[in-house]
Amino acid sequence: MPFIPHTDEDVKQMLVAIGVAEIDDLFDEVPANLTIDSLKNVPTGINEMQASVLFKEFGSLNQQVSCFLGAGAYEHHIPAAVWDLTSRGEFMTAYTPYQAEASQGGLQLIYEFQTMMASLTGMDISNASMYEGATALSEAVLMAIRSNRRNKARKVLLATTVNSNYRQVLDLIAAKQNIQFIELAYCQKQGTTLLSDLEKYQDEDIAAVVVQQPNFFGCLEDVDHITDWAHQKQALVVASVNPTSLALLKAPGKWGEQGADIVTGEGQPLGVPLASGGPYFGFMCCKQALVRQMPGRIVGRTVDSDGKQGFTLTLQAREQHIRRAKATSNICTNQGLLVTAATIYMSIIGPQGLKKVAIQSHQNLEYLKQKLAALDDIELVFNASNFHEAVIRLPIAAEKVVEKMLQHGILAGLPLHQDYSELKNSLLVCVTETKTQQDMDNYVACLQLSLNQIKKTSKKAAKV
Amino acid sequence: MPFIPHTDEDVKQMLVAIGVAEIDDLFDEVPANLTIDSLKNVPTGINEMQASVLFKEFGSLNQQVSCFLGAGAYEHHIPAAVWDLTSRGEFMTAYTPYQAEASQGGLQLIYEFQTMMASLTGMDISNASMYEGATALSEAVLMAIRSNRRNKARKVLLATTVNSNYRQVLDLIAAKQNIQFIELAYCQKQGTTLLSDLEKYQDEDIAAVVVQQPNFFGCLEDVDHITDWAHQKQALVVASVNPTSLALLKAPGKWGEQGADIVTGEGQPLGVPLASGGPYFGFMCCKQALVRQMPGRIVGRTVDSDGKQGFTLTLQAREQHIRRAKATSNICTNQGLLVTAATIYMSIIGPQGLKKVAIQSHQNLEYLKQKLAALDDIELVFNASNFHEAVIRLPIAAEKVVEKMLQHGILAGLPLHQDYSELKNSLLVCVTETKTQQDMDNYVACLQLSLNQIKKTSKKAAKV
Amino acid sequence: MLIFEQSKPGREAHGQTPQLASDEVTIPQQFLREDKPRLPEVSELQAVRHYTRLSQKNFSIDTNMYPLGSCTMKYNPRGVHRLASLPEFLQHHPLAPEKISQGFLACMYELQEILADITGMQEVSLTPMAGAQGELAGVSMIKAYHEANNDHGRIEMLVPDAAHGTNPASAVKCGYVVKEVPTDKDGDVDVEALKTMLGPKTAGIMLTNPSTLGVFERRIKEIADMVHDAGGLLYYDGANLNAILGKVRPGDMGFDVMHMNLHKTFATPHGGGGPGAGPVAANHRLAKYLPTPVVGKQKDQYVWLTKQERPESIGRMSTFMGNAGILLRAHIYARMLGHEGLKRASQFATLNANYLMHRLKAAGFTIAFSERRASHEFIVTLKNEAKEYGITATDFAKRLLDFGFHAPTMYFPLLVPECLLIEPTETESKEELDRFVDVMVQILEEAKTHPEILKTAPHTMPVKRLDDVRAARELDVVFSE
Amino acid sequence: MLIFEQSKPGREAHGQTPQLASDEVTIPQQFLREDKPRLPEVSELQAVRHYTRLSQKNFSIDTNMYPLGSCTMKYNPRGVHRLASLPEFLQHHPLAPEKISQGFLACMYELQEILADITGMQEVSLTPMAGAQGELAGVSMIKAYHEANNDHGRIEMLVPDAAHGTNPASAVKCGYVVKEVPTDKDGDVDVEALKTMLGPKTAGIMLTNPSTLGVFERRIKEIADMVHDAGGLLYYDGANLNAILGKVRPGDMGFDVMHMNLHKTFATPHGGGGPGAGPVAANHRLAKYLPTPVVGKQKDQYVWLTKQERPESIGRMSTFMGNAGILLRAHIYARMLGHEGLKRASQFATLNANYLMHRLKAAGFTIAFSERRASHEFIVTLKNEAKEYGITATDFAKRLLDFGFHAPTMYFPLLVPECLLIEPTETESKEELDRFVDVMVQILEEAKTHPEILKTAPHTMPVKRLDDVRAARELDVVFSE
Ligand SMILES: Cc1ncc(COP(=O)(O)O)c(C=O)c1O
Ligand SMILES: Cc1ncc(COP(=O)(O)O)c(C=O)c1O
Repeated sequence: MPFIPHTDEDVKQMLVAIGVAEIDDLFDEVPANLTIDSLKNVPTGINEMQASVLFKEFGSLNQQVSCFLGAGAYEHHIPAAVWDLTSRGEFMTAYTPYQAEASQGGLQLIYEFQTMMASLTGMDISNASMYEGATALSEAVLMAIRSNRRNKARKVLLATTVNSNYRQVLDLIAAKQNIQFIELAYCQKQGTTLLSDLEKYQDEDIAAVVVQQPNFFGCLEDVDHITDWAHQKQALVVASVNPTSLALLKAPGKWGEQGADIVTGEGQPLGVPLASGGPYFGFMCCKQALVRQMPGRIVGRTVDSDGKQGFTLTLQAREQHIRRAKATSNICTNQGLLVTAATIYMSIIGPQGLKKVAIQSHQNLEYLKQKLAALDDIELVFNASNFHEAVIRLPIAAEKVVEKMLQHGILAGLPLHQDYSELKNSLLVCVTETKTQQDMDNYVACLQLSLNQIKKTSKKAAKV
Repeated sequence: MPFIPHTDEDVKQMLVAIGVAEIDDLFDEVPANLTIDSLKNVPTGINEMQASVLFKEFGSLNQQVSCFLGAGAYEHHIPAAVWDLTSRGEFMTAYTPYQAEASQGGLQLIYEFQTMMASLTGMDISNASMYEGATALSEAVLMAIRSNRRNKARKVLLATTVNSNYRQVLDLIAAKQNIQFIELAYCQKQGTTLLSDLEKYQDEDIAAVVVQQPNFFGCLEDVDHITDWAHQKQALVVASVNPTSLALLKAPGKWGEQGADIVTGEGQPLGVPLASGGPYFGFMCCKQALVRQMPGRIVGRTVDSDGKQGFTLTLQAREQHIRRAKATSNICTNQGLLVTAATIYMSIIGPQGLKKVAIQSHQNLEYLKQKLAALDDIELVFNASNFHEAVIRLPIAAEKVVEKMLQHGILAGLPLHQDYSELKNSLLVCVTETKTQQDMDNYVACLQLSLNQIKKTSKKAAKV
Repeated sequence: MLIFEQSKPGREAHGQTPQLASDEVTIPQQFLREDKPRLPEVSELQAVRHYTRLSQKNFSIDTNMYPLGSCTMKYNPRGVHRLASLPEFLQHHPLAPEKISQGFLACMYELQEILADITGMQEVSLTPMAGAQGELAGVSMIKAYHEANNDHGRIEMLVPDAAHGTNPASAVKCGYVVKEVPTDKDGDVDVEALKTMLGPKTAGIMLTNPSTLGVFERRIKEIADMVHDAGGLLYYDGANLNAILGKVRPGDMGFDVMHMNLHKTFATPHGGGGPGAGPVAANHRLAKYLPTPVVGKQKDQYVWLTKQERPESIGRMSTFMGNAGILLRAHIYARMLGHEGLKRASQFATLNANYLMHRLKAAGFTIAFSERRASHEFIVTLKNEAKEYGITATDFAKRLLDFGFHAPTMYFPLLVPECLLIEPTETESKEELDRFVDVMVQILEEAKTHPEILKTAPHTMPVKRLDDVRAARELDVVFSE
Repeated sequence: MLIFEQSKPGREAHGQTPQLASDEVTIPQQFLREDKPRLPEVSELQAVRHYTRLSQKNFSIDTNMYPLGSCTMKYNPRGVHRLASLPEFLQHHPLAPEKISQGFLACMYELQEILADITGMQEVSLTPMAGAQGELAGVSMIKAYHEANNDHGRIEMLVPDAAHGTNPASAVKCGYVVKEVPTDKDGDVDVEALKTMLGPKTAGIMLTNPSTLGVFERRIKEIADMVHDAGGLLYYDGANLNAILGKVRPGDMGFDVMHMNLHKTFATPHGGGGPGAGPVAANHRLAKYLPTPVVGKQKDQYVWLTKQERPESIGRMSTFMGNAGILLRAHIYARMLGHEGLKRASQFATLNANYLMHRLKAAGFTIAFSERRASHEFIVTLKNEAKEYGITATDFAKRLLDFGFHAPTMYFPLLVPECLLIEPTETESKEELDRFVDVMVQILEEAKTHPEILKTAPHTMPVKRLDDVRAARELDVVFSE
């Protein structure tokens, strides 16, 4: 009974108070033919000491590597204070702040978070988080469709330069709602959305345009142009952005003449570890006019009965627990703890700090690109400006190279041809501020070595 | 300026307020010929990210092994909650609780600690910690000498079965006070203090007798006999004990007719990690009559001006900050945070739990002893009862075996001949509750293998 | 004080930010930001102090009992958190090749197996990130099933009136029309009414069992047969799984698909609002539609199974595999408790709920379905007190805060007036339950003699009762000076 | 409520305790315990809740400014704590062979080098576990030196009247007779008086510089020469090292041996009373007497040097090498700050102190040595206020708590009446200092108009002012029912 505090004496007294002979009597309303004796495929319990041994063993089966893989999850330095504070029991083991008076810490923190995210994205409003980047984008598309009063179309233009996993999630969620996605092609040279492709849809009714900045290839889209194009068509602009990049890149609120309408993204780069894929958090910001269509929780500042400042969940009439079938979304539990971490991260890193992180990441990529481009067998696939990710073309299948590089303790990047069949032998490589020049030089040297080794083996194989 | 919050503007304003032109002017009372320009042997600063890389590298130079070494520092399971709570800022970054009203958390915790330690040792009083086991014992000897009213001798009988590092510390600290230690021999068969040796001193004036239980060899001393012998001579009994063992072994307060007088020990087994040797904490308990001779801080329960229960440091007139040259000790900063950890550890483990830890450790040792004794080349050196440590004799130098065992990832124990020249080829082996049967079987198998390997190499060497 | 009010231009926590050789970037001006975002400019100490102090203004499991019905706020073992935070897990990239991810994959595979056993289902997908997303997955699977059968007329999803709000919202998100099924006087589904609602339009029904009314649906088998006979499928909302672990399984009750809330039943910390994890489990009818990725085992290697290997899957619900770290925590928790511990958790959760219900009843409170066994939770209705003393469930709830108890769930389920849904969980001690009863009795006394104490409660929190109306009317959701 | 009051016989946190196959032991009865020790019998959750709540009743650097003179309560970087807690350090046995301890030994060696540079000394031993043990080491070394010179008549240790209590206590612990040296009106050592005290009995002098009066001893070189000429040695109490890092070094001032308080200057957390670390450094005269173990370097390997290699050492001061983890933290901190950061720390500590001193002076407070520069700390004396309004330094200090400031050090040094020794440290912001001044001014106003507010302070802590006299008279230091 690891966590059960009852003594035998307690149990006796409680059963007497209830008036039953044994605990199992309390289950007498469950039809007897449905009950089971015990679980068959769950092992016997172990104590924390045994669990430590066991899970350290599990852990040791995950090889630790030097990570040059991004593709939606980025390795950044996280100040120790971030998770020391986030893991405090009062943050970590609190419930959703429905009881505002007993949750002022968490609520104020979310209010601060909303302020930071709104400013970072250049928008008026932020909610208190979505599950993660892809679902945030899906919700944004649903929201755009709901809130576009001028345009009742259910067609959405979707750049193929949006993370392909995001596009799969869009498919699942948005398709149920009868929304049609039209994919926008990208320029094979630039690696960015073909602006000429947009013109094809000039005469169609389009509810929204979805764009990612930097895009999946790490390239910078001409978001000003896309935004203005969409707006002249009464379409809303739905953005998916990397929050770190926003310290350096133009805020979506400033895109084009009027700015993007709904801005979402994966919050993970803001203080959340890679953690095998989660928990991360999605963020969502929008213009003031759209606030009542916003899904998810929102915290507002108000006063208590003494007139003192306080914080509380607000506009709850948008949410499922109040509006049920008519809610703006079904989301309930969100990613509160990650918001806590991100808020503390942003507070410690600060605006200059985040800009430095962005610049360092970018400079590192430029350095690595140069070094890679200098190798005989390697070329850069696109020539747009990059943030901290870029695509290189290898002389052979990227999977093989990635596998070889693991032997040098390096996770070299993401092979792209699965998601983009035209991008044969291509590898998406990422570098953030965590890498030193030495790390990058080592990457380049190991890549050269790996290519040579693979060539040699395949030559040998050819001979046999 | 990693941790300095000042902006340039702040500095300007502050200098104006002070009325100097620059910060260095504030050092104008320091004779110019004494100042230096900069430190020469301190590297340039690095940020936390760089420090993480650097210190992980340092860490990787410490090989991680399966630890069968004790000898004063013991590996035990520590519930995660212990250090999660202990590391909370409010415990970790608080100062000594001189401002009692702003330190009720820490003070109550120490009061609870004192209660637990007093009960565990069977004594009336506990202080709030000493530096660690050896210094606690030194202070206890000084205290015994100070407080023995009936006997003004400065001779102390000291069992040679006391940890030899403890004896070295006693030498340093107690020798300055003109105290003479007389070492008591131990029985080569039993591994415990030769009771017959005591009789030699029947006619000498002895202030105190110092005994360790379990002793350095892990053997159980006849503490009842020693205690009664000392008391009939008006000597005080000063004990050094392992706190885990006390859940199983007789409390020092119950030794002989009257119990030990001052009980000390290394608190590390109570929730403190091995940590390369520290910080640990020493504990010290005594009989009520001796409380005013106790060194270190003591917390008392009292009431506030509303009559409400509260806690505060008490009997401070014993301490250096009040009594200066006449204080019971010079100790000031003690080991508060480790006391926090130990208190939480004892609360979570509980009395039955600690007893189980002790029993499991003991049972494990018995299992290992059996297995080892069954090997051809190995014998148990002593035949007294052991707690969780025992001495084995190897066919060759213990250092060689320890070195070989490292190759199997096992830290095999402590070679004893340095501290006990008569114990050639002997190894002090420890096992606690953290080891499974499989771990112990592996130890035995590797030991056999190591011995064989060494034999083979030395035979080869002999041939050449 | 807000963190922004401690901000000063130019201040920076230099120990945390990169030291740049230059701030040159090769990105053209048109892409660059001009203004400085409004992030705080504070020192590391200022941030640490601010957020440490903020944290102290929260209730939490680590500080307070949370008798929050339908939420299962039990102890979140620190050891579980510690082990899930091992660097080998934390620093692992989700797209790392399987070869170097065997540790994580093995844990996920084992968790799938454990959850399948607990639910009595055939297969599990771990990817949904909370209960609501699990519902979305499950209902999407039901939709996929009917579509595969070319059964396009099934456009209705039945949901009891007592259901959680996410149920109808999720059904709508999948394009269904929601029909509310009434509850009978004993708290069971009104089977007669249900009969009349079933038909060729019925896609399925979403049920919670034990229900959110705190009672076990006794005629569940009969209901399952009725729905299946009508061509519909049954969705099980697993929020209340903590009531029945190792005792009775949704699969055996006749459900086709379900979610679990690992952040409830498996004690992962609720984090002040999340994250959770809402794995979805399905029987033979629906298993092939489970969302991807799923973890498979091929010889000795664990592998990712995606749409390629599972072409009928409804697809992907998040960029990677959901809230991986929460899944890991649930796995560790399940291994620590083991089959016997899981069963015992439900036994003691049920014991605590029934004990509390009996004591409160004896103390004069009105229990909503007092002739029924409580599951792991039960409902107190204050409708009489509301009438007699002019106080509300809110007043009662707020007053509880003053005694260090988090309020129970209030005004849910909607069909019981002035209700408090109380779930003590198995990790609260008898003493704590007894203290809760004492406090409830004291508040009841106050309601009779000094109702204004309740109406103006709480009195000991960092703020007094907050003006929610103003918050919505004068919307202030982003700080500006 | 005490943890014991939550205890119940038979309760156990089973997740934490071994599962025994049997409870058999082979130990004879005479050695065994019969009674159950009074440890709490609580659940893991009860313990977590109890100690979480207790922690919230503490002031700490992470929650409050601590202007605690002579204590250097600055920010304790979380990153340092994290890195020192790497498993490779935490799980390492202190007696592990050198071969597998190179990481730890390398850190310790580097720290020795860094501290030698900072102090201007020849060699460093890290083993003392706090300032007081450093003093014991240093004074023992002085004793060893005289003994080696057969200079047995030197039985007196000179200590200024302003010195910290540990100084005389440590000297006595080494068998010395303590003589108090008076302070002159400017806060310097009374050099004329000192002259008369020096002689063939003089073993040495213990000085703090800047002194505990918050001023730099300007005639230090002269004093050093005088003492050396008399055959004595100089001990430097390094508690105030945070005032002079990278600016002036004790070795250069003429000191022979000294300790540092790493838990002050090097920002290791004070832990509610410890642990600390008090490394001792010595010049050519005394280096060989340094306590063991010391870390040496032989070729590329780091090795332990013990009494075998350093036969003249005063010997061992603890079982292993002191508070290893604190030493490690200090090393990480030193590496993070670097030479420039260490220097800057002292510059800004000094800036903050002088700014605060000037502002308080301008606000009407009496500064003890107001014509002097403040070092990193300074003294306010409330003797006038005490006379005029009948309040004490204690009253003032207790009232500060109500405003969220920890009280400054009070009644130390003893020679300044009703004194508050104030040390803001470099990690407090100007805003926080300004707020401190505002609060001091407000309290001064209260002292004039409503002195009873001060006399009954604090008003907002978990308890009101505590009865210390009763605590000592009716001694209750162990709980019993
Ligand atoms: C009965 C019930 N169903 C569904 C949910 C939704 O789960 P989640 O919050 O994990 O999305 C909840 C959550 O409180 C619930 O209580
Ligand atoms: C001036 C001075 N000397 C010595 C000490 C003693 O140091 P420790 O507490 O580390 O033993 C202190 C501690 O406060 C001090 O302020």
